[in-house]
Amino acid sequence: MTDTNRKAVADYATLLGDNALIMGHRLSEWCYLAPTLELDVAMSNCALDYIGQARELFTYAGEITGKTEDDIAYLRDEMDYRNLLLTEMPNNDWGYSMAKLFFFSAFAKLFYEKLMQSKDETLAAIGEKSLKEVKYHLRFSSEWLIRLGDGTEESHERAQKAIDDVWMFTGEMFTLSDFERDLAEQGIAVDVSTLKADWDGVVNELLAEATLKRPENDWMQSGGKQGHHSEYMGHILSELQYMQRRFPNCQW
Amino acid sequence: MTDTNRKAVADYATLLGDNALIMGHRLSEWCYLAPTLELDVAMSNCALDYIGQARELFTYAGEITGKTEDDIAYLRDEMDYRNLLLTEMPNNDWGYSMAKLFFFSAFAKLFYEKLMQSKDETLAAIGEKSLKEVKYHLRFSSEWLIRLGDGTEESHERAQKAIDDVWMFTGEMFTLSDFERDLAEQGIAVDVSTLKADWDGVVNELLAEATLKRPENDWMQSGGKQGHHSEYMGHILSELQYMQRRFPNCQW
Amino acid sequence: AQLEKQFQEKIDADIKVEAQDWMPEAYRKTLVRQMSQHAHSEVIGMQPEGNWITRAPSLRRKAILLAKIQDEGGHGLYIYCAAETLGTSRAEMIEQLHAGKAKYSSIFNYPALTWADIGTIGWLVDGAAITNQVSLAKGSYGPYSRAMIRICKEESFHQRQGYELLLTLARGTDEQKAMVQESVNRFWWPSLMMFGPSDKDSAHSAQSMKWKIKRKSNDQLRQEFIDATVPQAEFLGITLPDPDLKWNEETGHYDHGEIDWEEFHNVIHGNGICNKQRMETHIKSHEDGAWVREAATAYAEKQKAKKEAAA
Amino acid sequence: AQLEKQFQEKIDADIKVEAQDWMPEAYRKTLVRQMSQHAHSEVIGMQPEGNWITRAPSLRRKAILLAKIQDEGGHGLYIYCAAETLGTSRAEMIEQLHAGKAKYSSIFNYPALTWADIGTIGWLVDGAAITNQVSLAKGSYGPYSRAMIRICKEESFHQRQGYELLLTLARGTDEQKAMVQESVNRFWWPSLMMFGPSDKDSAHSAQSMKWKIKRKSNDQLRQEFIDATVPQAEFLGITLPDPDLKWNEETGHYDHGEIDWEEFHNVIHGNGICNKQRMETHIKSHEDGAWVREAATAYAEKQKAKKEAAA
Repeated sequence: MTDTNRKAVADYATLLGDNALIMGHRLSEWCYLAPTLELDVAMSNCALDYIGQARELFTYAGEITGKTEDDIAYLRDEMDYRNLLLTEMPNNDWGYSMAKLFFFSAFAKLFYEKLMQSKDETLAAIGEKSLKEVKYHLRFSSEWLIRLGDGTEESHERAQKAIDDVWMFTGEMFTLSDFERDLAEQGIAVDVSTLKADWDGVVNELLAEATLKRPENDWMQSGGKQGHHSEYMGHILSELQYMQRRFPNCQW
Repeated sequence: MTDTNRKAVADYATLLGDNALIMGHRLSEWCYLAPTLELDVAMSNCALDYIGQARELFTYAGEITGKTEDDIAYLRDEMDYRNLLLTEMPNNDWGYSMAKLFFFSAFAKLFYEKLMQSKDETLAAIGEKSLKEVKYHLRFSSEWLIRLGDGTEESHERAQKAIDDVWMFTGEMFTLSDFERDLAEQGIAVDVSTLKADWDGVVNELLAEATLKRPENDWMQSGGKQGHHSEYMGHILSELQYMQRRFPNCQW
Repeated sequence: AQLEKQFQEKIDADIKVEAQDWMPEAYRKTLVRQMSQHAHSEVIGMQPEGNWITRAPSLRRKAILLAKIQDEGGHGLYIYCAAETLGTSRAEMIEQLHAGKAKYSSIFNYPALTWADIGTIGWLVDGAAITNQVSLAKGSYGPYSRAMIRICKEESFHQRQGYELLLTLARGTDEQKAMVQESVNRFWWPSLMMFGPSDKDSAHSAQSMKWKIKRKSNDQLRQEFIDATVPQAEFLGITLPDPDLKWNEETGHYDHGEIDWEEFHNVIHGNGICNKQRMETHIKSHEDGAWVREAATAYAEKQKAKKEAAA
Repeated sequence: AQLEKQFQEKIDADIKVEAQDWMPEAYRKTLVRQMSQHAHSEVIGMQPEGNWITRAPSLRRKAILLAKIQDEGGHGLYIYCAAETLGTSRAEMIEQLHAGKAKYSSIFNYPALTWADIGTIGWLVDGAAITNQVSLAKGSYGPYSRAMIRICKEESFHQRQGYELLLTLARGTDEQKAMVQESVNRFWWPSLMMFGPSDKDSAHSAQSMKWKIKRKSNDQLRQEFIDATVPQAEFLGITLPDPDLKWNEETGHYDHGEIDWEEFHNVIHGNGICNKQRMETHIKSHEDGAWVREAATAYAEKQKAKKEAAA
């Protein structure tokens, strides 16, 4: 593989790792604040899965670029993080968090199924391992959206509002940067645009079962993949990076 | 003046500046979130007063120690900040913020009246200028506590809860570190323990007018003046210091 | 019709309309819409800048930023008051904002992502606002026109401060310089959109011009802004993100590239990245403050009753 | 009286009491109090450590910390379940906690202020907890005893992780070393207080010992903890903040200084710096989650009704 290509693979692993890192960050904020103790535990579980995925992906990227997983996780500037806007949205209420997790994990399941077939063996292995995890997230969040949608009047309203509010951040999942397209053509990256139809199917089915309406506004936000984030991202990073910025070059 | 003494004066100015800095930080968080637009403006005003006081105090400390106001404000570790625990408490609701501001500014008024008489001319001048500001804060927060205490049933309850919750952080205002005592004996620092009786008078009078009860639990927290803060402090600092930690040695 | 004729004559003679004067309903309505939109913009505009108060990199800049946001709140108050002279209360205007019936300037639906954005917002966003407001200060409605005169002074001050912030960064480290360029890249086109649609697509403009509510067309104002800003950008040492931007000897103006009106309409119609965030923040703080406003009213009424009982 | 005698004989013969067995009301009450307090402690103990999740300095440490907090939640669940076998529901226990009728370990009213605290909590706080729990694992009530056996294993793992975190810091920069010492200075005495009042001031202990709910006295357990911990502190290269702490050849134990029982009682009685914060956080998240729990119940009932209708 050429050096340029290796660099592109590192960028790709970093991009995927950023999604996992920020998903994990937000999920971890629930760890003692969820509606029941069982859900505290479940949310920590999901958070741990994503943090684990981030570690593997950053480690792989670092092997190519000569960095550590923590260099990559902690020592970049906001615009160098390429996570989807969806991942950085705040937790708000349980409904919002479940909507986020559902939309993302429905995507992630389809994504990792394809990544398993990557010509890059490391990415394929990470895909295989991660698939099991996101399948659980998908089931967990699906069940919750059904409970909320088909629970009480209040929960139905909140779930619908959550779906409506999160919706505009889902389109970005199916967009490709140029370097991703190149890698996809080589069978290394996943062409995420091809996952949209299947994702729509999963979403439509779940929303129907949950007695929730698919939002009509199809205008989609983007920017995260180009490093243009929401105002939430800077606050995430000021906490995430604080120790590494204050105490550079230490062992922890 | 001896060098040791100069150093103590710098420490003293820093300690006073820390209170102003963190008061200003919390007040500034209201700047577009207050109950009316008039109050947004008023809170920014109070915040600006405290940030101004912090700047003067840090500048003075920095003249002695060879640092800039920003070195002092931004580049210390949590335990080197000596602000009162009271100042770092979150805003919670309007009642809580008014209780904080009332207790603090009732103290600050008495304090600056004495600081004006300091043998240290710079401190005396800062005291004189700041006195005008905190008198306004005292009037503003007093009027609000009266309105809330003697307003609706809900506002009365909330105001009483605020008073009760903030109360345990008020005792620390009247405690002296050893170096403060030394400076007080030289007529430089204020012996804050002598302010307690007058402060009690102001508080009792206001609470009576506001139809609020003085809390009975007289157990008081301390720690801030020794650098032992609450868990809120670290989060304040991770935002406050972020830019300076990320981009050291820059002009802004 | 007689009244309307007299009204137009007064306008034509550049005599200011005052609150107690007769005016056509459409004139009143246009003004209320415009003034409430303007007041809402000042208020919502506090949010993106407010996002940086706790992270300002120096105490001096923190104080400047906070004072600026405070001024914006003051402007909002001032314009709400002026709008109330036309018979619509602030509470009604806020209600319309929350119901999505009243607008605010779309520019505030863009996020403030870096510290340089604080400078860019001062320089470009306030700069565009001033260009507009200088023109509004010559408008026919007295209270609004007078509000604008006062506000313009403060805004010019803010704009200079924003430019000065950017200059400091531009003379700083490479990272700081890059921060400026990146920020301007994001804010340039949205700033141009602040003047509204191109004249050929602009509804209501003719009537507003006739009533001297508007004194210059959108495109005229936009051109003024561009002509004033390009040299400032050059002095900063940055590139404006428009390859078609160049001096036209013939017209004596800068030509510019085509504006992406699809983006403009999308952001106006709620599809900006921050629309929901801005509105929910405003609604939440308004709702959270309800008990405080109620307490103040209840207390004032008690005091009034006491006074009356004593009298 | 006959039943009580048989019960005591069973206890004396080291036969475990099971949920369905007869037991004296006071035994049941003591156990419910102790177990619910233990469960609450696991749950409230998630907060101080949770304060550092978003700021953990490496991904590895973040994962370890999160997994640890997750385990604590799991322990809470496990002990609530064991306590429910005695006829008190988790909802009731939580209600008592919120009403201030049930306690949790006072140690969690101390703040976690530095990253080193995460290590110290693992090493000292979990260490003290384990010393206690090893003894509780030999207790007479079967479900609690079995829960303790399982929990002890995980806690030992946490303690080792905490110690390893501190070791890493102790081998790091001067700043990191100082962080460890400062943290231990704050946590040493509160850790000793975790074993409860001195034997001479400890109410109920005699009966609990007789029932084998408690197997060792507070002072015995405290001494075990100190004896085990001092060498670990030496290995870390830190000083424990007790000038009277020294090896006593005669007794074969470490002597230690006087504990500040006034502080202990103050913190227990609500005067710790974090008491209100911890309780309000728990109450708020519980209240915020009410609609979710209601939705789950409503959905489950609907499903049940559907099934029954179909049957």
